Amino acid sequence: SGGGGEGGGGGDDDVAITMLPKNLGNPYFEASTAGAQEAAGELGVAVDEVGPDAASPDAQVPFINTAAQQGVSALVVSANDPTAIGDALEEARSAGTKVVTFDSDTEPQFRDLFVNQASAEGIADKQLELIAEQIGGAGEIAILSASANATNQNAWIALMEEKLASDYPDIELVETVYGDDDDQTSFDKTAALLQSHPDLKGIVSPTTVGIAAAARYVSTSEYKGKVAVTGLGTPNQMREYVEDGTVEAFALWNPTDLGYLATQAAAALVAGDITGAEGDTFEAGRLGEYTVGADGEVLLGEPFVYDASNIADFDF
Amino acid sequence: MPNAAPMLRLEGVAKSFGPVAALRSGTLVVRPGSIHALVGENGAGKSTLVKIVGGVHRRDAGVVELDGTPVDFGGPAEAKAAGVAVIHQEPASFPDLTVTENIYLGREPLRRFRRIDRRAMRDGARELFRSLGVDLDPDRPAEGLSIADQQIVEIAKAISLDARVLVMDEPTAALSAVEVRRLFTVARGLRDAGRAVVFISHRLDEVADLCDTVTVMRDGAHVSTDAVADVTPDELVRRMVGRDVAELYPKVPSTPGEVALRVEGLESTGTFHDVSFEVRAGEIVGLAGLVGAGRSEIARAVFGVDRYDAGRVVVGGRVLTPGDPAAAIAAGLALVPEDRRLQGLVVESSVARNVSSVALRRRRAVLLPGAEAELARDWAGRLAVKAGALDADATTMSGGNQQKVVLAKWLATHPKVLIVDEPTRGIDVGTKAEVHRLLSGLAAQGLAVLMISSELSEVLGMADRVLVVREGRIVAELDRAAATPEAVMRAATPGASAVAEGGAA
Amino acid sequence: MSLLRRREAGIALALLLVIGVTTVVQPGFLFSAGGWRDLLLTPAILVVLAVGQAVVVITRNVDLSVGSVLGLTAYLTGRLFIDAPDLPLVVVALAAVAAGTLLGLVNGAIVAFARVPALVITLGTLYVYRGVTLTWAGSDRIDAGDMPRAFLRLGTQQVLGVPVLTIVAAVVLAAVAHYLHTSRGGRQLYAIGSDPAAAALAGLPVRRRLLGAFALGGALAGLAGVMFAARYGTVSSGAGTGMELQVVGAVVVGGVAIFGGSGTVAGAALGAMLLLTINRALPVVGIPDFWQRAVVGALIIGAIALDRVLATRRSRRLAAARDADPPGGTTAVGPAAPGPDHDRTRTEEATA
Amino acid sequence: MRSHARPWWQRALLTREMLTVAILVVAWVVASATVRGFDGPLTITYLVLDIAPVLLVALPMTLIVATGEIDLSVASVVGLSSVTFGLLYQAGLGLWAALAASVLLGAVCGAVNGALVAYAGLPSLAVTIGSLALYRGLAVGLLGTTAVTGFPDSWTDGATANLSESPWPVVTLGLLALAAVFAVLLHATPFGRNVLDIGRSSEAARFSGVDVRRTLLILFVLSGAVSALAGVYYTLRYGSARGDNATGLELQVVAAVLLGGVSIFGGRGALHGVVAGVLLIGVLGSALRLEGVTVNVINIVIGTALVVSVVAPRIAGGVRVRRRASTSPRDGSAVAQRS
Ligand SMILES: Nc1ncnc2c1ncn2[C@@H]1O[C@H](COP(=O)(O)OP(=O)(O)OP(=O)(O)O)[C@@H](O)[C@H]1O
Ligand SMILES: Nc1ncnc2c1ncn2[C@@H]1O[C@H](COP(=O)(O)OP(=O)(O)OP(=O)(O)O)[C@@H](O)[C@H]1O
Ligand SMILES: [Mg+2]
Ligand SMILES: [Mg+2]
Repeated sequence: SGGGGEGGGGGDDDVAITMLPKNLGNPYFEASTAGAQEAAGELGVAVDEVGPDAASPDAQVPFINTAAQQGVSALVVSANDPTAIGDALEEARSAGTKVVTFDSDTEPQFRDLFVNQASAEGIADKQLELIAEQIGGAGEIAILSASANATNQNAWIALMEEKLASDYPDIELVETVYGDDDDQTSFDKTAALLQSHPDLKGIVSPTTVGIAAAARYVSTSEYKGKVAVTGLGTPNQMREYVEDGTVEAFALWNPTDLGYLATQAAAALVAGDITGAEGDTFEAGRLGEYTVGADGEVLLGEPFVYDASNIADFDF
Repeated sequence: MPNAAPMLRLEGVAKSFGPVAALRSGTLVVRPGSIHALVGENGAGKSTLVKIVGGVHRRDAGVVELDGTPVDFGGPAEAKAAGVAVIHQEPASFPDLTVTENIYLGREPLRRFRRIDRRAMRDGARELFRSLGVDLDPDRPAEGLSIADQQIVEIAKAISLDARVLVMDEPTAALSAVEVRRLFTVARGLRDAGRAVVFISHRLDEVADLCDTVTVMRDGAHVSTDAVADVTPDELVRRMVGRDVAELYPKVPSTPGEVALRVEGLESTGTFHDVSFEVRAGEIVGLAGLVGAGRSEIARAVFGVDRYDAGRVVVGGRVLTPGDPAAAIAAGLALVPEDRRLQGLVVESSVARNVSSVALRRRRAVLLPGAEAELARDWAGRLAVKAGALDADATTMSGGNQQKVVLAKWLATHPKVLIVDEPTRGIDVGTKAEVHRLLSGLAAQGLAVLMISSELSEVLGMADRVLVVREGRIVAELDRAAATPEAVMRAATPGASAVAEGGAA
Repeated sequence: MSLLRRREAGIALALLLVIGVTTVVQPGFLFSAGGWRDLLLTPAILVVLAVGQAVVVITRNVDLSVGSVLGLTAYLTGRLFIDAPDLPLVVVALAAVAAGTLLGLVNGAIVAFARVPALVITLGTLYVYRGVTLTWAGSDRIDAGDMPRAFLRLGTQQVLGVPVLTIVAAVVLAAVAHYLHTSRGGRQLYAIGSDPAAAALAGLPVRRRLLGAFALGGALAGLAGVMFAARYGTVSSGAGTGMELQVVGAVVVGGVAIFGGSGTVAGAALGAMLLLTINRALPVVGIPDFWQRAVVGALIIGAIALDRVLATRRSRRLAAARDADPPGGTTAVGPAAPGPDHDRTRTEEATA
Repeated sequence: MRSHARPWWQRALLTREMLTVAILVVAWVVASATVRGFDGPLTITYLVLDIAPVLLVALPMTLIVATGEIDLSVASVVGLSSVTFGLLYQAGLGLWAALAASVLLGAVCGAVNGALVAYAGLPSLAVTIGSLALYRGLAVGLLGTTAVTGFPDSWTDGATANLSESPWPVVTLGLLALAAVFAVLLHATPFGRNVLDIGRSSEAARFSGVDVRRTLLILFVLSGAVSALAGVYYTLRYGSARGDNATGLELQVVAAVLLGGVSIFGGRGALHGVVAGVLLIGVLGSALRLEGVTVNVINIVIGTALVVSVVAPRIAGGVRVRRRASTSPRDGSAVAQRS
């Protein structure tokens, strides 16, 4: 696609936005990019998706550099590392590019705006609620996360650990393992978890790849129905397991909306409607008006719970 | 029989490798029931001709006929299928396979469902070895076979093909006398069965002994073909070399100086024991013995490429650190090893780099362009090395020239002591004489030379003193006068019967 | 041979040891339906890959593109289920295997005909095949829902307590092992790996054999792709990334000489099982997640070192044998040796 | 006797290395002409910053491959040194102290590989696949989920700042210097000659008094040390020390080295070719990204380039192929040994 080239052509008259997810081949980001395209259509701006095949910061940097070279109007990025891509982002900004992070943030000074899918607390609480009710409020649980350095996952896990200590005395978090957002690794880690903790009651996986792999393993093992699996997942990936009863319920915001909102925000920045300062407000198409919160955060909303009753209504 | 229709006929066959014209016009007519000798200097093109017959190379021009029908083999397999068996100059066995598998590879006897019939295969191998009169374990891997044994396996393989035409490229180079005789018996058997046999060797005595017809090649072209009875060996040599060979052993008597190399009680379990000797400046000391006696191992240990368990080596008063060739070289020691293609040269490197590889690299911290060529031109000149250019790969040279490059490489280091192991193995008479003249010349200039050779006549012809090695021990020291063939062989061979048999031979 | 067998016995022993120790720590590792199943099931895919890789390595080559081939064929499998829902499972599987064979043939053809090192070529095709998958799949991925239940069930189904995939792997192993040991072609693969130049000189159909080896490797990678889809139920464009090193590691641990000519597919299979079983055992015995790779690495090195020790012993034994009762070459030398020397002297005097 | 079979210009230009150089030049020209934004100053800056680690590691790798060996553990050493550097910084060490310590550790990692390959005589491909896992395991083990960040700008500037107003990053100087050192080492010193000889016939080298084992050990130590240096650069450039830094770099490096015309069998190779190979990969990547081409196509292009760069000369010099093939079996095998 020569889209980038066109973008490079005139960052001034027609607005070009580059969408840079953690990595390609991830349905979650496929959905968010779809949202971005939707917004782009409405706003009449060009959106290009680029990205590495592996979710590592050093692989992300060249794409940021390229965006800077092309002088695109805005860069919408989900950070693989809070600091590692910082310099690259700063350079892009000094070249006049607006930077919006979504889904996974960098340190605030590196971007203009962070479009947050849901407050970290909200996400942590929701997942604990789900697992608690699924295992009857007591027993051993484990966490299957993404990569060991994933900013948002680590933030949520930290919060969950606090909450567990304070509000769920009977639930014990026995281990946290990392599936690197890779199907196979996550799958094998799940097997290992169940192997090494025979009394495990539930698995929380705050990442769409992880929860699907965990559900897949449990659904085909004798743990099905005995070990609860929940966390953050996309309906299409989880439908199978919700229908066969492996998974009772899981949470997620709508990634399409997230991409949509991020793009709207980026456009607003480019248009100069907002600067990213606290209190700025902007009109985000079908999602209505949003207000920029403390250190440049825009909050999409609370996570949404999917279960057998409603999963049929979604397709992403 | 000699006037029967030819079984194998080559006419004006040519083959070039890039710039090198290996074979200009090879002509060879071999009749059934005949053993046909093919002789020529190193680089005359013998092996190339053989490789064309064997389907290894494709000819550029000329005709090859088998039983009167023209053939053009696309590969060794086709040649085999057509009934041509070739024993190549370099034995090529598969170290990881057993001796038996090596012999029958690709032609294994099969049972039902095309499964290999291992028993039949093993029995076949046993039978072959019996006919060759050697006892090799058919089930042992080829790994670690001595050169001689590898050659035996090659021969067994060729015979098992039961081919109409059998070509042997210097099969006897590494064989012991007994094996040579058994091989000859087999060859005669094939001849009497009406097969055609081609035999390549630098040993004219063997040619006289075995063959009925002899073809001489020079510079890639056919020179002459006669009945062996009709030509004298020296006539053959004259045709091979194209000129009269100077005195083969131009030994200039020299007056030994002080001790240059002293070896004291060298010991290496399983290979050699309590080896002690001296070599003085200006003298040539011969190390005689049967193949496999351990002479090369002694040489390698002295030079430091092999470690030894006890004893010490002293060069020019300096005791050498064991297993450290660099130290040996620094002390003024040089070794021209047994296998020039594998040990003597980096054949993929240019003549210039090979010649300068030791001398220059020890002296310079930085190598400026041209420095190597300079040194190489000097020495290549002195030794009359024939090569296209100084930056030509050593691969493209014939055996003799490669050996000269090895010598140049070591002489360039101005050694005090020079050890040469089989300096003329597989080298033609002409080059041989040059090498000998060179060695005695160097000795006359005060170089201490230790010469290992399996050619008794060479040792006797060149050495001031002869040390005889038997089963890894020095069993005799004979000065030039006392060193008669009988005396040396008596010392070299276990069992007194040796001499009697030897005389009979 | 006997020594090679001992080599495999060594790995098998190590495997049993690992299982034993882990089971003591955590009985469920072996004595639970799931434990038993995973013990057999987890290595199945890597075993199939290792068998294919072993055949290639035995010919003194290597195929680094297997991970990418697996990814491509796994995705193809899923795609077929989506785009041609009424194709029978067998056809889909065969299609994937065929695709794998084709990709293997491409490697083989370049290596055999252009006479270029396999390491370079397959490193190149590693990138190319992966790129093709990424282009084709984009962000799209195959979810469990997209594949027929019957197919997914194969991923975990058991017959008499043995998982289907394990049976598949076992059959593959047996077939290839039998071919290598008892057929002419099989022995020629060893010969080619043992000394390629000599193989050419001996007139072996080197090119055909190499093509065959790479094709087989590709076919098995394709089969592994199908197994991958069935087992993991989700296929993204990144499936099988980085697997090549794991496979080569398994083969090496299994005692297949990286320089070709020796080793058995059984060894390679055992190597694969050992690696993955250790992987699963480490967390059970309480090695924290992060340190596990380090242990695996140390294990690989250890295995190679062991190989070396055994190999050295072997050649020492052979050398000893040669000296003890020197065979053909060196035996009968004694009595008659003077013969030719006399003759030779005569000739050369004549020449003078 | 003539010292050369061909005139100097043929020897200089008709080489495998020059093929890569030529492709690089063409790629650069075409890109500048057709790709929007490629001729901008940023291109150079980013190009240098991106290829720096690959180039660094490629330098010693060239010599190792030239001996017929290979070191696949380099990327893991980069990761491990990045982690060590980070931890030492946390521990309060100064820049140079931390750097020295990391490089030293890298040298030790290399020494372990070297000892196993040279003195235990194990195949380097297998050994370094093992140590690849081992060193990476240590790296992630040491840091776990955390990443060390917040290095002072005075440190990071060294890795990212430009030379005054020029588009050239400071590191360019270091890269040039190091490249020059390795070029001299390989092409103009006895050590370099010995390295090539070992690649062609280590047996013959040994008989010429070359200490093959020591040479190999030195090379692996160099490889480890330079990889560690790359690790430090990596850490400072991204301002973040992580266990998974530079994962997969080893294949990029090997690809670049082979693209640069070094024979995987050993015995042949030149540094200018390798530098060109590294640059070529960098230029292709940056040009294609500017064109909005996604990573998958970039992979395809680089992979194809690698294959073609090896196959093309073979087909061109078919004569040479046949000649090499027909040299004596013993040598043939000696060469093929290292395939
Ligand atoms: N593969 C090759 N490439 C280039 N030149 C070659 C090749 N093989 C042989 N030659 C050259 O062809 C000529 C003939 O070589 P050939 O081996 O046939 O000689 P020969 O008669 O067998 O010598 P020798 O008695 O030493 O075996 C030599 O000059 C050699 O350098
Ligand atoms: N190819 C080989 N590989 C390993 N060992 C060998 C080989 N050939 C011979 N040997 C062993 O090495 C010892 C000495 O053999 P070698 O041939 O070096 O003796 P030699 O006196 O040098 O004979 P020559 O120099 O005439 O070949 C013997 O024990 C022999 O069995
Ligand atoms: Mg010859
Ligand atoms: Mg010898």
